[in-house]
Amino acid sequence: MANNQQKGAGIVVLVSFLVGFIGALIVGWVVFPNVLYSRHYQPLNFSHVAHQDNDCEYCHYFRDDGTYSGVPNIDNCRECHEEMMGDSEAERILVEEYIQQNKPIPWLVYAWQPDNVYFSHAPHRDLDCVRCHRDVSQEEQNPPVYINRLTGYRKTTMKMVECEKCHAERGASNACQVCHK
Amino acid sequence: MKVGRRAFIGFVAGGIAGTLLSPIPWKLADDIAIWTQNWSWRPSPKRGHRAGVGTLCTMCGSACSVEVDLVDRQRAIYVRGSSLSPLNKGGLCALGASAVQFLYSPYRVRQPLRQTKKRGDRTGFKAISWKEAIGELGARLKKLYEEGKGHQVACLSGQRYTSLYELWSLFCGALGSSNLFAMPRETDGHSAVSQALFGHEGPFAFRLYRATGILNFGAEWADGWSSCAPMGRMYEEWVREVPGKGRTEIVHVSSRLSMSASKSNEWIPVKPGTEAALALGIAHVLIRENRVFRGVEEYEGYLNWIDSSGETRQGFRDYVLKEYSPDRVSGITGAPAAKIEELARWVASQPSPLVVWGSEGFGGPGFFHHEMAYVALNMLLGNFEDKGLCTFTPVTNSLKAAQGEESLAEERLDVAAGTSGLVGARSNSIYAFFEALAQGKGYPVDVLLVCEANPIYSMADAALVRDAWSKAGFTVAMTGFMDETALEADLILPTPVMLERWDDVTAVPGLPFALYGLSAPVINPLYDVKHPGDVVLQLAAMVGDETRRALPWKKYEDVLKAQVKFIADQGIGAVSDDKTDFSHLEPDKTPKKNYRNAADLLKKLKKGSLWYAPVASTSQFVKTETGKPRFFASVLENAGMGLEKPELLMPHFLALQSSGSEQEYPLLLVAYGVSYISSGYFPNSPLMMKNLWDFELKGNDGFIGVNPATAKELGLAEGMSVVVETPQGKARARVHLSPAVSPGLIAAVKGLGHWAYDEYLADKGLRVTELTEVQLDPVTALGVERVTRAKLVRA
Amino acid sequence: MSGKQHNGEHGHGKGSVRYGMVIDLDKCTGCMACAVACHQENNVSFLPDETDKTRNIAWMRMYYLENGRDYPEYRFAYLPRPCFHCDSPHHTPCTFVCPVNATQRDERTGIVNMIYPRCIGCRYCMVACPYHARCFNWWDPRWPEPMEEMLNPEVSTRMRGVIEKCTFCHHRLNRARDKARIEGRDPDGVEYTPACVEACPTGAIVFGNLMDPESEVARLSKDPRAFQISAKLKTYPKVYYLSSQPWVRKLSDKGL
Amino acid sequence: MDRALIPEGVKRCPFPVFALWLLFLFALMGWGVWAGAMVLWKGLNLTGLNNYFGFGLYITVDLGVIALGAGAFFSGFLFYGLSRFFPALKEIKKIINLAVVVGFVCYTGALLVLLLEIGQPLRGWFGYWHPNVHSMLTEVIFCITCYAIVLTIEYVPIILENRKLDAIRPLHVFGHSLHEIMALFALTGTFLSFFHQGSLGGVAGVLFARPFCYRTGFFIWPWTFFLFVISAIASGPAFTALICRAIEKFARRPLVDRSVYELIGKIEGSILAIYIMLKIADTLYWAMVTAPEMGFKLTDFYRQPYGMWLLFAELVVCGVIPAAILLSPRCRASNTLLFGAFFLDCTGVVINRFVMTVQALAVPVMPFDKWEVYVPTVYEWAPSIGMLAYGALIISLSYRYLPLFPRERELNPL
Repeated sequence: MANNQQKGAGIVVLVSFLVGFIGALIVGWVVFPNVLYSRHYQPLNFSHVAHQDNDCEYCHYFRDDGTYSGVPNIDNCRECHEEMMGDSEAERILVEEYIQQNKPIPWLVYAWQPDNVYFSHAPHRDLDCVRCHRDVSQEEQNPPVYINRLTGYRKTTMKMVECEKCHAERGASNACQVCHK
Repeated sequence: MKVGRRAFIGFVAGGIAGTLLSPIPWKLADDIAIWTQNWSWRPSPKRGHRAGVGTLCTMCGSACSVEVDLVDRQRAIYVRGSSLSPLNKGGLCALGASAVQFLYSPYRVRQPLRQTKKRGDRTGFKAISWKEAIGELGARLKKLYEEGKGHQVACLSGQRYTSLYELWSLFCGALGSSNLFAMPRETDGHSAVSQALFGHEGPFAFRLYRATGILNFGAEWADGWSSCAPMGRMYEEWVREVPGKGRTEIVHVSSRLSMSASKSNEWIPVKPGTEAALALGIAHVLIRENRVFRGVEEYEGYLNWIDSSGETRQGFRDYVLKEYSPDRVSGITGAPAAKIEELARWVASQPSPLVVWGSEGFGGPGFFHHEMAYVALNMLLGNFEDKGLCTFTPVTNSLKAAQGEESLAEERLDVAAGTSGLVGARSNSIYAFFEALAQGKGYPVDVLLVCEANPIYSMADAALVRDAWSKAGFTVAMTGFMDETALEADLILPTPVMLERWDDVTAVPGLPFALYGLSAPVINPLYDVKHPGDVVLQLAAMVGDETRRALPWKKYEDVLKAQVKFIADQGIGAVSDDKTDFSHLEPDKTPKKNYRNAADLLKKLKKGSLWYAPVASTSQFVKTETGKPRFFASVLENAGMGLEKPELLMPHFLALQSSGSEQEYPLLLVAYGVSYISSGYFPNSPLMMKNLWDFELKGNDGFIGVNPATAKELGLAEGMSVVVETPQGKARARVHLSPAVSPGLIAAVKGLGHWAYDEYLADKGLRVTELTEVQLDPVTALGVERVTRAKLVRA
Repeated sequence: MSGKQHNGEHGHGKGSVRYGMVIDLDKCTGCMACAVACHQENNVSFLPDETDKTRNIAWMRMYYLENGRDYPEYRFAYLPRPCFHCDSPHHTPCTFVCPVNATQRDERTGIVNMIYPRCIGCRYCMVACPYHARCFNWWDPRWPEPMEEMLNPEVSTRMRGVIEKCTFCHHRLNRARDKARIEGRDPDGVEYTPACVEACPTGAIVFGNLMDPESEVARLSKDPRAFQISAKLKTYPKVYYLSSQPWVRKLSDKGL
Repeated sequence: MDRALIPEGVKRCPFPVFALWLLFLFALMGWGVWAGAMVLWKGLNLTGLNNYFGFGLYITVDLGVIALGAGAFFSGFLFYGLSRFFPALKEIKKIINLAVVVGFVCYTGALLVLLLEIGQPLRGWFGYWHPNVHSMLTEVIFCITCYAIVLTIEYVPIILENRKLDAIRPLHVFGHSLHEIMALFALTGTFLSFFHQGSLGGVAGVLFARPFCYRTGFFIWPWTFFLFVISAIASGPAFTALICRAIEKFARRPLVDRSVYELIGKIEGSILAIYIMLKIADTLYWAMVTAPEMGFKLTDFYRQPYGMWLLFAELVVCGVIPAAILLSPRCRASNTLLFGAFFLDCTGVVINRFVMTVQALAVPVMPFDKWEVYVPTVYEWAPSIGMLAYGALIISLSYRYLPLFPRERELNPL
């Protein structure tokens, strides 16, 4: 009987261990990642598909001084959207709330990097864009942006180790100041 | 129970194991580290594209061209020198480099303020609209104008060689007031001397880049004299090993070892304020040894001359030979007689010698007779001949009072009050004006307008200034910053600061050629501010017909465009670029015109280029009857000055006449300036404060430099607290033992001890203007700051 | 005393890049423009009380040299001191000791860099550096409102508890390299100008590649007037000074 | 009240008295924790550290405490390692538990203080993640952590000997098994500790641009590496002995045989003598060769308050003299002299650590640089003192509740 009790107790302990274990795993692998990131949407939707008739370089271009336009500012948009070009809601917001008021659109950058990172597109211009960015060629609807509540990093923010690995492979310098400012 | 406890332990163990196998601890450790890398309270620079745009720096009048780095064409973050100006050739001074700090300074005035309580009460300022502000001020002026009391309006301008000053001049003239002053500057002293000796009124100019040997009487060229960056470039030229010319040798004469003295090839220490005597001693040796320029004998007054009364008077030659023997001069200055002779011979041996002088190391104008001595020495060297190194600076200005109309203006207050000098209203004698105002002489001043200057803080003899200020009826400060003068104003009209506004330069005193520069805004004003020029134009529109006629422009911008058009219409001169070298400018070499029309010129000037004209030969300027310079001041003769003491017409040395007794005040205090501390309208930027030496400021304590020997006598040690006392006032300071000051002298740096602005500036260091004495020159009534009698008492 | 070290010794191959600086103390008039420009450019923070030089942050710091004589023989000079980006073999004093590799010398440029987000603030590097080139952020940096507007986005601001120091404006190097790349030039050894150099009105500071025999710095670093500070420590500074004054040169190292 | 927890067969002071003592210690610790928390919250600007004195009291205390904590590893080495060959060393067993506790206290305390010392404690783990193999500090971080873990492992079986805990079967087995392999840990500890004592010496010795501390050396290790090791060995057991003596005084009862003190005295005397000879040789070589090569004269290094007196105190007063005392059997016979010598010995090592940390930074290197003086603030004193209080607490608790001293029962028949 004592033995049975023993056994029973053992099973109880085992079960509660498993409950704790699996519970913690669920919290850790499912709950935590969802809690850690907040979800945001772009101020207005930008359909890359709708802009396929322009070159990418129309908005994402190098300046003569070697810098890159990145996400373009509204002067770029204004070139076509001085007046509304359709009657979608996004278009209205774009024209009325930003272009006409000359307000920059607060795009959320997916590849956001912290202040201390220096990233320049110039040395990377021979790489495919999709090596680091999502492929937007078929994109109608901007995906939501997930932002780490603690660090401000996006879920899509590339971590240092990626940069280092690629640099190492290509023999590019991994000296600190190459990527940090 | 037991099972329960075990189960609990099992559960906890499972939880721990699970957690360890989940990302939580690891991701969190990493994320927390990342969090520390991006703390939200850590200022994060706004992102954007950085690119430069050219303009002209107008923090001082030196016409340095700069490039401003803007982020996304909105935020100014950095200013660098640009090589479009051949003056600074890409160099920049600490003040210019701080431009954006002033732009974004917390102590900027953001809207018009009206003092609603007692004048000077910081809590009394109330924000009002521009309409109210201009309305009130305009109404006052209109009333005075209409009552014919326009002369009771006085105006003190921080700018001088700019269109804004000319605008004030037109405005005051139209209003009927002669009470327009600029802040004191060294060149103030030049006008009377040049008028007296050359018949031309204007700042002296030097062809510094041509000199092979420079005899320097207290012009602290490495400490901010003339201008910081252009002088830096000049120094670079001087020390460059140029094949034909070698390096320029510099001999520095002064009583305190300044940076300029340290950098010169030789330093001749003299007793404070005796530089002019040394100059005359050298003149003596040159004449005695017959080492002077031949043609000087043709100059009136070199040899004996006949005065207006027909009497023969001793000429400069004999006067100097008689009075300024090396031995006597050695007695005055403390420099050995042999050294004086050696210097004279050295000067004479130079292919291109030049004598320059400054305000004897203390800033501001000098004594009339002393300046005459330096000019005379240059004359002896032939420097005022056409091939010589001295000439005058032309001013480029098209804003004149409408022709044919007589000025209706009343006499200036100091003239009216009798505090002015022999040359009367010819002189920018602001101290004489303040004296009259303080003493309530002449007529009352109803409105006192201060435009972008900070007299309350930066003028010496601060007590006098405060006294006069209290007498003014209604004080208006047009200023970008909440400075000491603004604190004392009844009405504060906020002005834009450098990168937000239009400005120009009509002349750079000291440069031997005409020059015009323009500074256009590169960003929108941050606050609800108005350009003083626009304010003046608006006031002019309000006040009356005269003012409307005299100031017909809508915007200050139009005024500058008119200036540019005026230049373009003349069609001479050229615009500088990064190849231009001003040292190649010669009277005979006309630069090739390289702008198409006014619009093109404007475009080029806006980028920071300078318009310049060829060097004017000296003889063009000389307007005496003989067409030659002269050695005596006929002005004074006319004013009856030379009657009792004939030498008063001649260059001569004036011994120190300080107030206070030598017994009570055994020491002499000198307030000196340095290049890295700003003592004018602009305070020190926070990043300039970073660079102060430990012997200038420590915590909030200021310092007084004392020669170690003097200190030993007084029982003072490094760092000790003392009270510095002069007849003017008292101040606490700590002792710094400095062999740079001569025994018996004590020295304090200018530009510290503000009480306005913010915590980064206020109450730091010694406010030396509370201590310094100003002497009014008998001829020009200019306030001359030399040494002040003082004593040190251990605190 | 005159630096002979940048002739391809220390294992830096010839033709490689070693950025360095020569500061002419004869020319320096102490106007401090270099320091202001540097700190402006590099978002160096300031305190209400900047007079405690043992606590404030300065990348380009001025030292006051005196000849030790009495009036009137007394003379003084200013010495601007950036980080010397020491070129001692293998390591600089500071990079040698950083436990987390937060400061390293980039052997392709010779720049001693500093990566703030990695620094744990142990201050060992500060202790190691005999030149006081390194400053610790004793406080949270703060700019009075609205001065944050003037921050340079090309340089990240530091946080409390980390070390910072002169970087030879390496962000400008990065920009220059990018420009070179876009223009199809070789980014290595590209010329660029740090803020201090740019600002100096007397041209007292010269900057460039010490390994490029054509460069002005290389020439000047071999000038008879050239010396390094505390050369006996074998730190091999890449910042050389020039002076024609024997007393200044004597102050350059102990035991001279 | 806590009778049940006190080991059998020994006497302890009444609980209220003990509680008062605890209260006092808690107060000190509270003060230290408050100061530490302030430092973490407000930043290191609260301390007396500055850009000249990047290291100060924290590091001095850390270095000192770790040197004195070396008693743990060295006693362990003597007992587990050498006593096999020199049976005389078996004596050490009588004090080995205390040595472990003291070591544990010193190391964990040092780790806590180290956490305050760095500007970014939340990034502290970068030391393991991005280690710079050249940095002595990296070695220190690794070894201290490892050795703290080892000490914890060594301490656990001692804790498990508590009556109550020992009664729990699994714990008993666990404790016993740990005991079995203690030699392994002791020797690992020896190795680790040896290494990082050296590394701590290296911390100063590798500063090749700091003439005061730079030393030439052997292969990649500067002489300070070895000197620190030896000085730690020369003082650690002495410190343990002092603590033991202090407990005896407090408890008013003998806890170990005097022979143990004698033995420690003999060992420490010999090692201290060797150390002092080496240290003097090192000082001479440094003063006559190393420093002059860097342009420095010996007198360049000493200016008040960091005068030559420090050198004299360190080498003679706290070096030669205690070594002489400890080497003389007659002196060793006197308690006053024996423990006095122990005390001087420990003081000397702490002075050495202080000098290598603080004075090293006071000496200007650039000829035109200034001497500075360092004054720690209360924010440094409090955590340091709190840390000592923490040590006292652990030791008090251990003494009260654990059978630290195997001989206690014999020496104090109830």
